[in-house]
Amino acid sequence: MASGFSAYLRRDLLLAYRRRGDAASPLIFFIMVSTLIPLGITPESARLAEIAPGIIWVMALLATLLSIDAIFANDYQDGSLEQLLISPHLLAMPVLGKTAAHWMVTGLPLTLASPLLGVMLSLPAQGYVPMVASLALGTGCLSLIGSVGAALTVSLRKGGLLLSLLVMPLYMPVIIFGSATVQSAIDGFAWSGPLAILGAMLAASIALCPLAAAGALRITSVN
Amino acid sequence: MASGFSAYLRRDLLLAYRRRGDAASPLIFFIMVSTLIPLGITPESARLAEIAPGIIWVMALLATLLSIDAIFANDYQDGSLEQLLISPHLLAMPVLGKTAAHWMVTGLPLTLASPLLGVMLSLPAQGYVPMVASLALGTGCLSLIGSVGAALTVSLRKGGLLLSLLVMPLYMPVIIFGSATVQSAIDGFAWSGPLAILGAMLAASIALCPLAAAGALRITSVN
Amino acid sequence: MPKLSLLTVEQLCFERDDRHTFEPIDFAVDRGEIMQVEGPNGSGKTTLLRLLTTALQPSSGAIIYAGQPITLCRYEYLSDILYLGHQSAVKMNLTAAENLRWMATGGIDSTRDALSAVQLSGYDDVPCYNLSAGQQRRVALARLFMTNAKLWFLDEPFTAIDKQGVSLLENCLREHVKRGGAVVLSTHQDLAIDGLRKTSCVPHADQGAL
Amino acid sequence: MPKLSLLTVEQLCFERDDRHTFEPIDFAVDRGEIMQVEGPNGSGKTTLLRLLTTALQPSSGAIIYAGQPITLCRYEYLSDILYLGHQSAVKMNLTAAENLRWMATGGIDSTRDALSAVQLSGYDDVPCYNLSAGQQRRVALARLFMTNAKLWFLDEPFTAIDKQGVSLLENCLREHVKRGGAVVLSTHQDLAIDGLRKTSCVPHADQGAL
Amino acid sequence: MNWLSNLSPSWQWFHRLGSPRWFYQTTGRWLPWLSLLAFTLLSAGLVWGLAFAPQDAKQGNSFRIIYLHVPASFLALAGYYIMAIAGAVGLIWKMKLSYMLMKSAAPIGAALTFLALFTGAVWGKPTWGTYWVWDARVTSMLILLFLYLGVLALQYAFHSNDAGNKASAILALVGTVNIPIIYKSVDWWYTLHQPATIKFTSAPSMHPDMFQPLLVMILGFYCFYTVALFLFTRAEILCRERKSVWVKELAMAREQS
Ligand code: HEM
Ligand SMILES: Nc1ncnc2c1ncn2[C@@H]1O[C@H](COP(=O)(O)OP(=O)(O)OP(=O)(O)O)[C@@H](O)[C@H]1O
Ligand SMILES: Nc1ncnc2c1ncn2[C@@H]1O[C@H](COP(=O)(O)OP(=O)(O)OP(=O)(O)O)[C@@H](O)[C@H]1O
Ligand SMILES: [Mg+2]
Ligand SMILES: [Mg+2]
Repeated sequence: MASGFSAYLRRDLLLAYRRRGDAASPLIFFIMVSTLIPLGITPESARLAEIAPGIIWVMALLATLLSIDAIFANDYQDGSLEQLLISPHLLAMPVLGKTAAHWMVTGLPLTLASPLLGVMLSLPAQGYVPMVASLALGTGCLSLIGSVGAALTVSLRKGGLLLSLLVMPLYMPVIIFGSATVQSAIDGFAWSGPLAILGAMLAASIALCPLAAAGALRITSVN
Repeated sequence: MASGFSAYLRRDLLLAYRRRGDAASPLIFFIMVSTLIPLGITPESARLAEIAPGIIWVMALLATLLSIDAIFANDYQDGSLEQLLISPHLLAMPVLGKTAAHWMVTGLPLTLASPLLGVMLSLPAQGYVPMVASLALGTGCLSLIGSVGAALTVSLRKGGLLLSLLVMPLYMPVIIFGSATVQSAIDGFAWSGPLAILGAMLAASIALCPLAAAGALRITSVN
Repeated sequence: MPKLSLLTVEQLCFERDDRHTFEPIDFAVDRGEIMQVEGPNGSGKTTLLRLLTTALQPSSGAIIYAGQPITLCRYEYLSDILYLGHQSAVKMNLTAAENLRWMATGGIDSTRDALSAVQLSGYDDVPCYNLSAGQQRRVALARLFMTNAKLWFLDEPFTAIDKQGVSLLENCLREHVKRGGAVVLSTHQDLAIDGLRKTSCVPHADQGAL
Repeated sequence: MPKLSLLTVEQLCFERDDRHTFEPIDFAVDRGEIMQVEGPNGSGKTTLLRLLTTALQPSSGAIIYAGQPITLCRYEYLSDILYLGHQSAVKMNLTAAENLRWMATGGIDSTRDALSAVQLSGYDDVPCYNLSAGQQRRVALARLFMTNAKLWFLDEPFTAIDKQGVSLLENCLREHVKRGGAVVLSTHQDLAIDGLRKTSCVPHADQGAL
Repeated sequence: MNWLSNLSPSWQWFHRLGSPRWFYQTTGRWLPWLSLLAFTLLSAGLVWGLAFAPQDAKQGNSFRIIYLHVPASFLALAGYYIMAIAGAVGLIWKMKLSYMLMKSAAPIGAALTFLALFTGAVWGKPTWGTYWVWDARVTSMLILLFLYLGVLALQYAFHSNDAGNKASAILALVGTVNIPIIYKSVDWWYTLHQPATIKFTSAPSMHPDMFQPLLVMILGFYCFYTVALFLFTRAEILCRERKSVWVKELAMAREQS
């Protein structure tokens, strides 16, 4: 059972590594994009500080949204997904493995880079810990919820927009509680509340999303 | 000559349409992403107004950056690029056609949607005209410059990061003058200066980028 | 009482958008047999094989494995089959050895043996996009040398393979059936295998011109 | 003075990362001739054909078209050739007719004629991802029925094509050479064409095991 | 199963309800009456609300848009649950009719949501001074529109009707889990909009003269919604069952008359 999880986790990580050629690349990408933000918005640190948590969360969102459809699409095209579907084992485990790999190349690097991005965007000192904590939990939710949308649209060949239409509404609570965690910390309020909600959402997503995605794959890839 | 341009323009537009299933879809995508920005950053219209031009420009940047590598990659994989390279005609024309198609599915919809995004992000009234004008010119530059980077990395199979590293520095002036146009208009200054510079950049890009991209394709796709 | 075959297909039909793909199909394959599915392009051979792997659901008819409908013994059935389709599930960005390793049930040794069985020894660490078309197909075929599956479903396994490779593969099939396995395959080429059985896939009258 | 061939290849060599792919190749093809390139998997047939199309640059040797090295008459040469590779340049998201239309030099009629020539009439408006493997390949082959190119380079054109399709294609090649064209093709199958000439591609001693 | 349906009449009812033909014939009998009721209620409510109800003290006549805004908002929300429940029933009991109801509920719900947003935006200009604010209720309504559009788009994206039904049912269900979360989070996030005044637990905080026509409008919208849902579903039934005998007979009868 669990071996399906780790096999697919390792395989997808290897594939991501081969494609990008460099394990550190998503990190570098986020750092580069963040250098452009002060250019486009404002170089004043006071104003940057106000929007920093929001900007980092929007980046997490876009990075997930624009990469999540590849989670099953490549496998669908080259026939690997079909092999996965006709394996006798539980489908949810490999799906969870693939989702974990996706998180490790989008959400995790962003979480790790976020203190640096915080410095670049003049985030106040008390915001760092809640930002890292909320990103760690929240980006996990984003990948998991996204996997359901990706599974629903994998056989459609017009993925892109439909996928974003499907998952965007579901991402909303994550964004709200995520940036609220950081904002409350900056404003000097307790931030354990929104963080706990994020944690609960992550737990629920881990339990439900792989099952929903596996069911969706079985339904939609039949044609 | 020019028929190579329009043939590829029409073909790539058709492909984009088929993949997304709906010609209006990039528009809807931008509108959806913009609904999440107030959630992540701030719902107060005064603060939103301050960052609106920058946010829209960052969206243009990310949308281009994350989609530009597909401009040649799909054709490379299915053999169409090879057919293009061994055609006796000038390569720059089809390349320009493909770039124009890319712009029409990323830059143009964003430009068209920008007044609506402006309303959603409470952009002050005097900002609308300069925003649309600067986006129309600037997103053209982004697509053209990006096509050179995409051509340089097409055969590497690890596109993503390398491509962003190559084009990001070249995008900086576009972002700077683009958001400066809108910002000056909002602050009540003349905005024809930065807009004229953007226009000059676009003219230079149209003249040079397709040639550079064509040359890059010939060099890199040989192996 | 008639003998119980390993795999029996009874009046199998498939519909896409309310159009039948092929005329109802009946056949039985037993241990030690190789069954070639014949038919012109677009007659539904791939569709039939995918039905047999449960990737598609038949609209009517039954697939019976060792006496039981496969819907009732899904787990055993799926554990006993191997499917190799048009799309070979070879990842271009991985090397030949890596591609096999994560499909392997044995260890790294079995990977190496399988690659040398398809005459690719020495290419273990070459990324698959640097292999020729036939070599890529051989990587996919290497799975046949590292599986315990009893029933093989092969969709045009000889695509892009040279003459020597074809006879190598024919040998491999012969040995598999000698060990008590069974094979259902589709191909447009003539095979030099004794006792090869054939069944044909006839496009349904519903289908348009061709 | 020896007769001037349409295409002459002299001592052609190719290196990838300082390793020769095949032994130097010499051959000549004239109008009315079909040349089959033979060789086991990975011997360099695809590489050779891509050299002939100028997609790759030879490391030494010459390709001479109608008496001139192709580097000197690039435009005429490229206008006169047609190449059909392993990757068939068929876009899965477009319909069969759309795929052909934008490659077509003639009008829409020629598209329809070409599709019926490869027995795909009625499939004009089906997206290619809904076609069978052989049907997809036929879409690519339809280009042969709507081109004026004199020299055809075909890399395993018979992949996934059924028997009837193969003989249809053989006919098409025969007619092309009867009209004064020439064909260089690679295939692992035996062709039923009179006067078929053969040349072989021998992997260079540098190449690893195989 | 046979003894079960004999034992309990409720099971029989359930299975009969699952038959598209039964549904088509029964709703065919109800439809004229329902349409009449919807038409009467809507026209009465509109005339009463627009012409006779008193002006609002602060907002003047612009408040009258409430007679469209509030019923549309109500039905937009209720419609999502109707759609999701229909989808769930389809997934669990594999009932075709249920999927057809779900498929029909999506466009109606989306249209009502759009109407709520549109009337709200028009109303926002005189009251809040702008067409658009990022308020909790408003934002969640926009998200609801996206959810509807997603279900619709997914449904029609599949060639196979069956796959489309199941996929959009899954999505509708995932959405249902999220709707309370979305409401909670958005409420908690930022509020400017009118809090709910119509509550079942306490008396309305609105003047009765304004409130009574509103109630009539809400009832009228419910009837109208039902009529629309029936019409859409009946069209879908005819389309799906066009090869069955009873539909062919129906078409013959229609042709003859
Ligand atoms: C685009 C903007 C708007 C949207 C999306 C919107 C949405 C909604 C929704 C969903 C409801 C039903 C709430 C429920 O069922 O409890 C509602 C009710 C209501 N809205 Fe709006 N609204 C908008 C603008 C406005 C404006 C500008 C006003 C006027 C100030 C307004 C006044 C009301 C009132 C009085 C109710 C009835 C409250 C109740 O009794 O529950 N709305 N609106
Ligand atoms: N892009 C590439 N980069 C590096 N090596 C390559 C590349 N393409 C092919 N090769 C190697 O060059 C050799 C010749 O390959 P080629 O594709 O020409 O063979 P082929 O004769 O067409 O074989 P097949 O019959 O399998 O199609 C092979 O050993 C292959 O591994
Ligand atoms: N995904 C699909 N959607 C709709 N129709 C399809 C799909 N795949 C195949 N078809 C159609 O079903 C028929 C059978 O296709 P199938 O791929 O089974 O043929 P085949 O016998 O394998 O042909 P080939 O010899 O070309 O591989 C064809 O007419 C094809 O157009
Ligand atoms: Mg097939
Ligand atoms: Mg080859």
